[in-house]
Amino acid sequence: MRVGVVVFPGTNCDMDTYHALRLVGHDPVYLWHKEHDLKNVDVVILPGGFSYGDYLRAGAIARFSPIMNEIIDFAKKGGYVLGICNGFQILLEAGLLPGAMLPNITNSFICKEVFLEVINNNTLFLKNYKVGEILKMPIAHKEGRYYISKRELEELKENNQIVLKYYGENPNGSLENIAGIINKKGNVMGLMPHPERAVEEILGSTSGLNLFLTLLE
Amino acid sequence: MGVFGLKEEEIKHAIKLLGREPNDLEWSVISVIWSEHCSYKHSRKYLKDFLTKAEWVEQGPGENAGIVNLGDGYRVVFKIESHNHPSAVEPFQGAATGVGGIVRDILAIGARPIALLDSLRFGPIEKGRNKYLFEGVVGGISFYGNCIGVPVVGGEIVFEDCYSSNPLVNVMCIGLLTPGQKSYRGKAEGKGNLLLLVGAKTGRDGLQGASFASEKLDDEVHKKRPSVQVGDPFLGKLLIESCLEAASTEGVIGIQDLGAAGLVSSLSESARRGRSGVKVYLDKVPQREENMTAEEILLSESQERMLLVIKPEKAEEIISIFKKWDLEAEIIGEVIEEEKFVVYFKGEKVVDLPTELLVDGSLIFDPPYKDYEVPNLAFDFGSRVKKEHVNRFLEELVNDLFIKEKIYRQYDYSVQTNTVFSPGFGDAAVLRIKGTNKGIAVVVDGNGRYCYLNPKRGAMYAVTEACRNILCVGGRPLAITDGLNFGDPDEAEVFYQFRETIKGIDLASRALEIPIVSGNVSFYNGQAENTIFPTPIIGMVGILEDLSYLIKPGFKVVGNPVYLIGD
Amino acid sequence: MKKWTVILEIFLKEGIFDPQGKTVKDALHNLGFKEVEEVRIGKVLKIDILGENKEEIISKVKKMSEIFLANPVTEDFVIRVEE
Amino acid sequence: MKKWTVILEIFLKEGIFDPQGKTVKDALHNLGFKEVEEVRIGKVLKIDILGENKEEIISKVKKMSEIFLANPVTEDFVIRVEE
Ligand SMILES: Nc1ncnc2c1ncn2[C@@H]1O[C@H](COP(=O)(O)OP(=O)(O)O)[C@@H](O)[C@H]1O
Repeated sequence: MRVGVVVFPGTNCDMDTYHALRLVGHDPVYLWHKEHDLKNVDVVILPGGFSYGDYLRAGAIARFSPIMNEIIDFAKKGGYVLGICNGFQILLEAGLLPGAMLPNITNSFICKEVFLEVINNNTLFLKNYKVGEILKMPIAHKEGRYYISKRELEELKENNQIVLKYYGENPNGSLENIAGIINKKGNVMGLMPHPERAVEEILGSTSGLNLFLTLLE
Repeated sequence: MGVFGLKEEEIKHAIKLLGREPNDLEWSVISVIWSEHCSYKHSRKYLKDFLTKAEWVEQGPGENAGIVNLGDGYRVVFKIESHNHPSAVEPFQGAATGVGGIVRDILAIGARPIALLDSLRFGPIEKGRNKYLFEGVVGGISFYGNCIGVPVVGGEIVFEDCYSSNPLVNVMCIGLLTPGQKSYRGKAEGKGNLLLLVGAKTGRDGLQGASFASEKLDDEVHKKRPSVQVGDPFLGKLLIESCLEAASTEGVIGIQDLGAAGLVSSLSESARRGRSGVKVYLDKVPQREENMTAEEILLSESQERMLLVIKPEKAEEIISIFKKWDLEAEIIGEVIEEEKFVVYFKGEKVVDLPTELLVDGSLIFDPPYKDYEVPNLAFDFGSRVKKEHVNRFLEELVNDLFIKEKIYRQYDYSVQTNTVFSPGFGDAAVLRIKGTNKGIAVVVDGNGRYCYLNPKRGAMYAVTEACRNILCVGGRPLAITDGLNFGDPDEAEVFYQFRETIKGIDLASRALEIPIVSGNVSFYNGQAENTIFPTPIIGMVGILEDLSYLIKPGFKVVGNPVYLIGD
Repeated sequence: MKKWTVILEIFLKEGIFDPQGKTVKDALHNLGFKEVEEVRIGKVLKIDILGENKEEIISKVKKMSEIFLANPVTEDFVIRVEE
Repeated sequence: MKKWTVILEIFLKEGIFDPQGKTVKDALHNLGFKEVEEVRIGKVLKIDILGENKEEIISKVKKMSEIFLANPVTEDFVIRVEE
């Protein structure tokens, strides 16, 4: 599959994501926020960082970038979209995923390795993981407390849209320990932890490898 | 504004050098660039004797940052910078803009910033404003560093009474040049080449920041400060990407960041380094506020601006890069042959000064110095250690570890995916160099208390400590950047501390053959009985030729022998 | 057209925990201001905007807030026009 | 004692650059709200506090702001008591 990595002004994990993709054998392309062309990719990744400085609210401004119109259409037609950290925040702001992010319960930026439990693997991105598998990945964010209204939370659960939960410690106060969710169709996924930072033994974890490997097929 | 902060003798000296009385605006220009912060008039004499060369040193002091060769075309670029005074007044923004400033120094070399380290000093956290200062500074570093995606991989912090009114915030930035990547100097040369100002618009912020940093902090400070600079990390990030893109083209002659004394120092220093002059039209400078005066535009310390000297035939191509990133990019003048700093405003020539006078003309001060009697600050190990001592000691140790973790949890240390040893892990941070087996080890170390007790030995100790930390992770030390923090140099005891510190660093650096490739001096940190301890901070970079020989801390296997090396 | 200044206050919805407000409240207690019962912290925007009349301005800012300035999932906002 | 709600708005002083406000203004322009001339972004605190009368409350909140909630070097604040 051909993978595109979106670059918004202020994105800072684009090169890391690109590096991780190359490492497992992809030949990814960058997608510039002002473009209207998705360059025929099969998967769009919105990487982490601070698009527009996270000014006002994380993801609030990037959500209106020209390329987001294309990405929204692409997702609605069933195209695969993955949002990591800031990318997840942008997907929430764009309404491609339900809910919203709040500032961490600690009221500060948090950088650390966390453990995650795979709750549901019924999406392209997680299909190489087993349900119940425990993963280790870094988080690095200030607004990662996932929030959703009670009614919508029920819906989320009914449709098995919660795919990753923090395991052990809940670092940021997310509702129900939620770390990653998918849309109803399963073609759009967002997660706060950084799988692209967990693809090499020397950096402490390879839990993220399978996510990028799956996309090779 | 005219003359400010200059001594009588400096005023006379300026008139003599120039052969005429400078006009008001010229006086302002001379005053800022002859401030301690820009001219190093109290320290230059002493710094010039440092060991600065080695086979592996590609560029030593005098430029925006030092460059050290790692082999196979990889080069590491680094420098330390202080932002003590701004952080005392507005800790969050002071620290944030400190990060922005040192990152732009690395960027001016044309290198991608790959890591930051911070060395912090505050008064005891439970007293007075210290907690507020501490939280503000850490918050500011986290705010700026995280946003621009440069990991803070290490640092140090000490709480001590003497830093209560005057915290120290020293930040070291490390950049990487990959094979084939050009390095740049902050120089303007080649008649007719263009001066391109890029980044943020120029506003009235931070006027006189350079002279501010060259004075004592007192209660008047709030009134004195016309306005504080606010960091814009989002713009800082765009500046990194756009400048690196521009640096990869064929049209760039020199790059210089705009820091203290804004356009005045970046333009005149670039011209001086290129043994050329510059002609500047202030009306061309993109301005954020209305009705700015020539002086305000020249002296503004608005953040997130860079100066590029470019070839005219490449101007369009280079400007289009900045436009792509939605940044301002205006040609504000050109390089001239005559070694002069010439400024036009509203059609009139308002400044016409020799660059030599501005950059190298200031008087050198070598004030008197005096040894002092050291009060007993040493811990009392004489009496036998009691159980409650042990408990207290353990409690303090835990608090110490806790506060450090509290700090680095707020820093994104894993972005850029190079951090092998993150904060809290090894004695030095270790970064891998993508595409190679190599790694670098980086550390900042300082011990003000030791330096107060014996400045020379304390400074030597700081160098050897940094060295040991690099060794502990399996690295070979390569070079040093030194951040020197002192009180008022006109106080004889402070100047004694300064001279002795320099001697100590020099001795250690020569004995260990670790050259000094960049650094920073910050004077006027407190005064009289509130003077800080002499606090040299040693930033050191080492190489790990093969990361498979990385040494992880901790005991590995039960039964392994334990050795103690050294005296 | 006239120039108006609109103040837009954005707070987290009631019932959503505001850690910043809690931290500030605790700090105020430590400083001796024990009379403080609760603190909620939000954002405030001062918007200078051109327009014919107050109604028009309010409806514009309301629109901006709904689609962009506030997040409907987590935030409530109040608009005030300064004269 | 009565319970009061005080609104405290804190903005960067005039003349100090507000990068966040500028970025949001640019975004509003891109969204078609060209009538917006300037945006400044600040903090707003909603403080529930016990006290006898309005003057006392205002002077308390003023004190908190001066010593802790606002930075006198960079920020201005406005206090409003909600009835
Ligand atoms: N203590 C020091 N040791 C070695 N070099 C120093 C020292 N202090 C300053 N320098 C060098 O002097 C030059 C000017 O320093 P500085 O004014 O801090 O840089 P900038 O112009 O980026 O603010 C730099 O090249 C710096 O590396």
